[in-house]
Amino acid sequence: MNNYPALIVIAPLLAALFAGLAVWIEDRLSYYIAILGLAVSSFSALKVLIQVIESGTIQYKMAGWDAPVGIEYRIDLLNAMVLLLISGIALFNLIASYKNVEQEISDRKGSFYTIYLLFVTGLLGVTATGDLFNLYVLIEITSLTSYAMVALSDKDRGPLASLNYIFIGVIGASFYLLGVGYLYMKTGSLNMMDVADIIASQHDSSTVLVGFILCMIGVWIKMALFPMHVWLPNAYSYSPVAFSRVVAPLMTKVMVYVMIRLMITVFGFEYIFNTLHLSEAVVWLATIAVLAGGVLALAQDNLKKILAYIIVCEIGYMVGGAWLGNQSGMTGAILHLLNDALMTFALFLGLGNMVYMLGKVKLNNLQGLFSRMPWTMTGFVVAAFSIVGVPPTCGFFSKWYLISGAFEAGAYHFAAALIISSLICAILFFKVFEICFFQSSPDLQGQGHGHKFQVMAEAPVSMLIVSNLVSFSLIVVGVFSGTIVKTIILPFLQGI
Amino acid sequence: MGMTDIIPLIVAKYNYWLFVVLMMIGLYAMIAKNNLIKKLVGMNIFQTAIILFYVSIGYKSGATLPIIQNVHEGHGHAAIHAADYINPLPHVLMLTAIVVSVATFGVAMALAVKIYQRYHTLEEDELRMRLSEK
Amino acid sequence: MPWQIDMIVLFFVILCAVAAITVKDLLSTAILFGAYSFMMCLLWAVMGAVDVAFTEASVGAGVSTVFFVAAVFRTSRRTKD
Amino acid sequence: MNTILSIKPLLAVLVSLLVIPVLVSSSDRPNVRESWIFIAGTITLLIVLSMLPVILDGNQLALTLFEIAPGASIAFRVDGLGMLFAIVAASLYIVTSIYSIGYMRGLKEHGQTRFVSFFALAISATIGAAFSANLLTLYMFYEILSLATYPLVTHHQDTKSMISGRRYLIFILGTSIGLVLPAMIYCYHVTGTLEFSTAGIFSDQLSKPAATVLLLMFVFGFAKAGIMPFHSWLPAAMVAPTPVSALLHAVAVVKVGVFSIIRVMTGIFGVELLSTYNLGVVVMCIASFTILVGSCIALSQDELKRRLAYSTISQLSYIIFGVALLSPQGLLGGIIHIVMHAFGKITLFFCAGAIFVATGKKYVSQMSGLGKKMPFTFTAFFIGALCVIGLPPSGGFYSKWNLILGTLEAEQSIFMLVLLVSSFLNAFYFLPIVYKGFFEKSNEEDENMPVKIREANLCLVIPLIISAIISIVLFFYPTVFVNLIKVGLAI
Amino acid sequence: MKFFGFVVVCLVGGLLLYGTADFPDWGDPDSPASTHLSDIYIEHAFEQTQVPNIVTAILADYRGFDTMFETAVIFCAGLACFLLLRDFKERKERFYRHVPTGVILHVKNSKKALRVGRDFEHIDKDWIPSDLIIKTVCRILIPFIQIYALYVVAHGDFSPGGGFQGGVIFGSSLILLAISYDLKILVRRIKEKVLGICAAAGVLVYVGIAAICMPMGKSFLDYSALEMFVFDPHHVRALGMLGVEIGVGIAVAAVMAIIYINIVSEGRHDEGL
Repeated sequence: MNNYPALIVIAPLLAALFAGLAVWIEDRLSYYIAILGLAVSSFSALKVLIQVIESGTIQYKMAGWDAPVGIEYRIDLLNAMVLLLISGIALFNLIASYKNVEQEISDRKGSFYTIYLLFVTGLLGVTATGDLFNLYVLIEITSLTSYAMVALSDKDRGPLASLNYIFIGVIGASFYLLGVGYLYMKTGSLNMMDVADIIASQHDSSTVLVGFILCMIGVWIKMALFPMHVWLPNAYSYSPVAFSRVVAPLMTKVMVYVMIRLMITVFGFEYIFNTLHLSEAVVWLATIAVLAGGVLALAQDNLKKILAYIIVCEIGYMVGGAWLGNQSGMTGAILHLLNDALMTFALFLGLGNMVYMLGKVKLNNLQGLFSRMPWTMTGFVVAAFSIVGVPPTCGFFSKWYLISGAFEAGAYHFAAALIISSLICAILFFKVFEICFFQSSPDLQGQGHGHKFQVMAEAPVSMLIVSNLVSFSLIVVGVFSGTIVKTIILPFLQGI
Repeated sequence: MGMTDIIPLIVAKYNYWLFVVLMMIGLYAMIAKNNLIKKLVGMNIFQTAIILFYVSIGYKSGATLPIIQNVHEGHGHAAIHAADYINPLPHVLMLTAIVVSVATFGVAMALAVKIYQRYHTLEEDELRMRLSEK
Repeated sequence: MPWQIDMIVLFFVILCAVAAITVKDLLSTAILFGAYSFMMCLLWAVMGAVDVAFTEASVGAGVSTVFFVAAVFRTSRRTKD
Repeated sequence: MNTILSIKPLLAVLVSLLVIPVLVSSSDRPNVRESWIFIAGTITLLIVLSMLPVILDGNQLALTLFEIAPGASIAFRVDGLGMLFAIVAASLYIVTSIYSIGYMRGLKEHGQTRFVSFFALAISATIGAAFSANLLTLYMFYEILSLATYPLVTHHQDTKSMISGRRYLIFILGTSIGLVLPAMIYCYHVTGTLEFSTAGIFSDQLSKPAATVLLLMFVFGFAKAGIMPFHSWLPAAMVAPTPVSALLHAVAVVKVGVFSIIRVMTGIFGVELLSTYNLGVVVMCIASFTILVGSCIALSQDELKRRLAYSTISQLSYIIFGVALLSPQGLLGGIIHIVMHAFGKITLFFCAGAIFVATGKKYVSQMSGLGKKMPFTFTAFFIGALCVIGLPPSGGFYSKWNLILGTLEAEQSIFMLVLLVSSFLNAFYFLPIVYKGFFEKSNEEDENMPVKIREANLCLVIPLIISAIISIVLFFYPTVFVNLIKVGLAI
Repeated sequence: MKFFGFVVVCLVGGLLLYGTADFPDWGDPDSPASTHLSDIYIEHAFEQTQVPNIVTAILADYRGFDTMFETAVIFCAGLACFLLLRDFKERKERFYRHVPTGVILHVKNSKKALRVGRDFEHIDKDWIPSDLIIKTVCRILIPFIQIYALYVVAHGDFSPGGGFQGGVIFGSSLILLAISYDLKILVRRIKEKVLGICAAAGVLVYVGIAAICMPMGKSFLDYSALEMFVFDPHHVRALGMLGVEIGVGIAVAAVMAIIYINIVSEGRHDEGL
């Protein structure tokens, strides 16, 4: 019996529980348990990905019951890739976070790791599952853990941000649940494949239509698509940095995955693009999201907030790409899901190092950063260029697919928005870089060679290694994006 | 459509309509109310409305509780007819949903207490004022 | 099942819901909220969802209300709306 | 014509890339660091030269690294044009690195390691752009070059350089992302390929208006070429240390822009398509405008480096002008002007830098009488000026001669006028400097100069002498480059 | 905001109502929801799992995977309340009552709690519970409530109820103790550590039982793998379900108490309702 699919999700869950027990013995123990759990999970995810590439979709029956009756894990190329992405990012972040956690949440480390693992479990479960309701439960796990994390920061207005996050999050999840209810009403089933089979003959039903719209709105709220984004910037910038580093790259991306999954597996292209005529409207919405995210980011003066709004902008990319209704667009959306997770992760890793050394990351705290933290900035710059879309970093290549998808679909406004947002991101990051490069901070200066120079005050090595490794991976993923498309995304899209 | 047609229509659908009404009340409270705790109440009403919806889906006229009756010790129970029992699946789902909602509610209450500790108010406009003062 | 009973209970449910969000005293809201949950639980019992009703009775009408009262105890009863 | 699989182009790109970690690690031993630069430059040049015979035989070297999408890959291909550009870049890299050692040490600049590292990165990108097999790869190196030169341009880290840097980025990144990227993706969308080929990649998918818009997007999008109105970053970028201005703004950066436009015109559109739609004239008008206006503005500049910058702007358009003639002579003249102008202009920049290091003077009006104190420098300046004006016995004459022949061949004799007028203007803004240097008396000489002015140190003088000599040699032996162009364009 | 809320609510309501147009009638026995999966469960649940309460059978077996995460959600909520509110600093302001006379002492800014002799007791600042009737009634009631909770857990297979409901009832009995006496009694009887461990351990019981099935050669949560551990292999699924229900019960009871204690004492675990 091949238990790897279950192990991907169960390992972090078990680790969370043991870590929860270990809190009462020794906080440090829970850290090692967490590392172990995520390592097992990543390993299983890798195994599963290899298996899926070699021999096709894996179905794993929970409790041994066949699909529509019981819950099944259905792992195809798309979620195998996303699973590996999630578990890998979670693992690396945990390695990099030890010091951050010591600094920020020293008195409740154990509980932090428990919550962290539960969050990752939720994300992995959302990605692996083939059951609509199971998806809801796991979304709630991720949400609940993030509510707790956002509220954790004592000094700021975290609790209020968290409570607002709860309100919006609950509305989102409830909409999704309602949508599932509407579908259940017409199908009597909750398994994605089964539902897809049944609604194939009910394309004209208004109930299915409303179910679809509700599911989409729910997912959009959860992923912070533009008009529904208000919770995200506060929520992400108030949570402890060790957590925002994992929630920012993953949470929204997993929701994008859910959207793509619903579109592809449950409703089908036929229904979405030929029966409904919503795609043009949604692409417009995405266009607005891209532009609005960028413009709002320009108005911020805190690096954390800037990055949060960039996420809002990137969400527009993926939603738009997925709704263009052609293969290039969908390829771009999926590739961008992968790339954006990595880019955002790299950016937030850099941010974490800065927070660790500087405490605050308001823009005028960043003076002289290139001399103070050259290694951190190296990683950060590469990630920023990737967001801007400079080849050969990966951000360029997904943008490539997205724009050519937009041309193919005749959605020139979307292509224009993508390009404008690239420019906005460039302005944004160079605004930051100028402060880091041209201004020198009043403290931490030394004298020598007749010039004043900044004393180097770099983050701990464990954090630097991870952040530079991830940034380097952006280039690697970038140049191999052709391979990724050829072995994972295209076979997946052709298989449906 | 005469009177005679309307009554069966109402009987057939009123439960769903009222769930919509209930949901609208909850959603309205969540968006428009000023007090955070009131918003939480709205949230709970919203969630229970959804549960009501699911339970309504599961209802089957002429059927009884989804607990198999006439179970004798040992063997030879009577054949089970699906039409005799109410659809159990939505109940299961809603048990989970209730649990989720109470969990969220607990966390939200904890947050409300924490917010009150810091700002000594739970009114949104006053909170906004406090924040802008800083 | 007689739908008339169902309808009467539903009416009370909605009444409680509206009352709970309009009353200007949070402790009253708590109690009305408990009543709402209990009515809801009745409704579900009528529809044959005994497990759900049982849970709602213990959670909604019970523990949630207690949490509510506890939170009001630690915050304030006053509300503007 | 054979295409040979070879790893050499990759190596040529990688050498100066891989030397960066070495440079960083030896940052506290300047001598070691600088010898590494020299070694890397020599190896790069040797690798480039080792490919020369094969190319001259009419073959091509190719290497595909990564396939991004069908028809779009990251790949190298060495043909005549690329070879020509790579030789210029690699040989001037060595000269400039010697020069920059002298310059940076002479002025005791800070952050020298950062400077040389990004310099190496810029060279790597330039070579990469020269060897690109398709538009995607070219675009990639173009962008890397833009970003790598930003810290060089803003090397002084003061407010002035910040503002110039901002302008530099807005123009360079703004146009490349805003114009080239969509145009490139549109090409890919229409044709499914981006490989350069002499016949062009479009068969008949493009209507004339579409082709015009697309071509203009490319011509303006590669703003490094300094076509007006996207030129103003170039004078602004003159705040950089002189070696940067010299190498980057005479050779690497601006020439990459021009080279990209040439590639697009000859490799993507193809000469045939352009002449069918008569698009050459459009580009020629734009180029002529830039030539004349650039020269006029140069006349009015007092700061030597800015005058050189505007001169560069107008000279770059010569190249584009030549290519836009679409006739064999015009192409030849235009492209070989890359070489001639590179050597001429770098000589001028070197001289400007040497004068600044030795005397601290930046303005033309201050230079009276310096020629007697710094004879080598001013002689070199004179040769460089001849080369840029296009007078014998310097390489510049060869390219201008061919350009004029090209206008006749293309039956565009009106445009010949542009060339002639511009040459006069060139002479007007360069020769007075030489005259001042040698024949005017310095008015402040006796009382205000406590330190005696003499030639700058050897590290500065030797490179400028070398480049001046090469400018003259090219007048007599342009054959290699001519052959490369003929091989590259099959004319 | 009110207007905006009204518009949004109307839009959503309209959308939902539009969707209901195509609904099958309420209670229609032939609707898809009541025929497709429902029939499979009703007809086969008992024979496959030996549990007459179909809801329990689905909850703990067919869709036991959901329930496992549901328990994790509860655990998470408990942990979240602990993380958010728990405050290890002690209150500086305290009240003591002299038992014989009823005089109340108000101590400000005390670093440590006074050592209380036989005559004094530490009382709450905001809440002074001293109603004899309530105390007595609750004292009698609480054990029965707890036994009932155990019954609900154990009888989940046959009648409405199960681990979750039983756990909530047990948790409420603890809360009742705190309300009728005072919080200090509850905190003293059941230590925070015990509650914390119970919450994690309860979920762990569930996940553990489920996970053991994997090395036994079946898939996750497949109780039939546990045959060798139970006396009655015929009822192995029912017993497995009982096991996980017990786990759920423990976790839920502990979490309810944790949430209550933390909210009511603002995380200080000393005084409260």
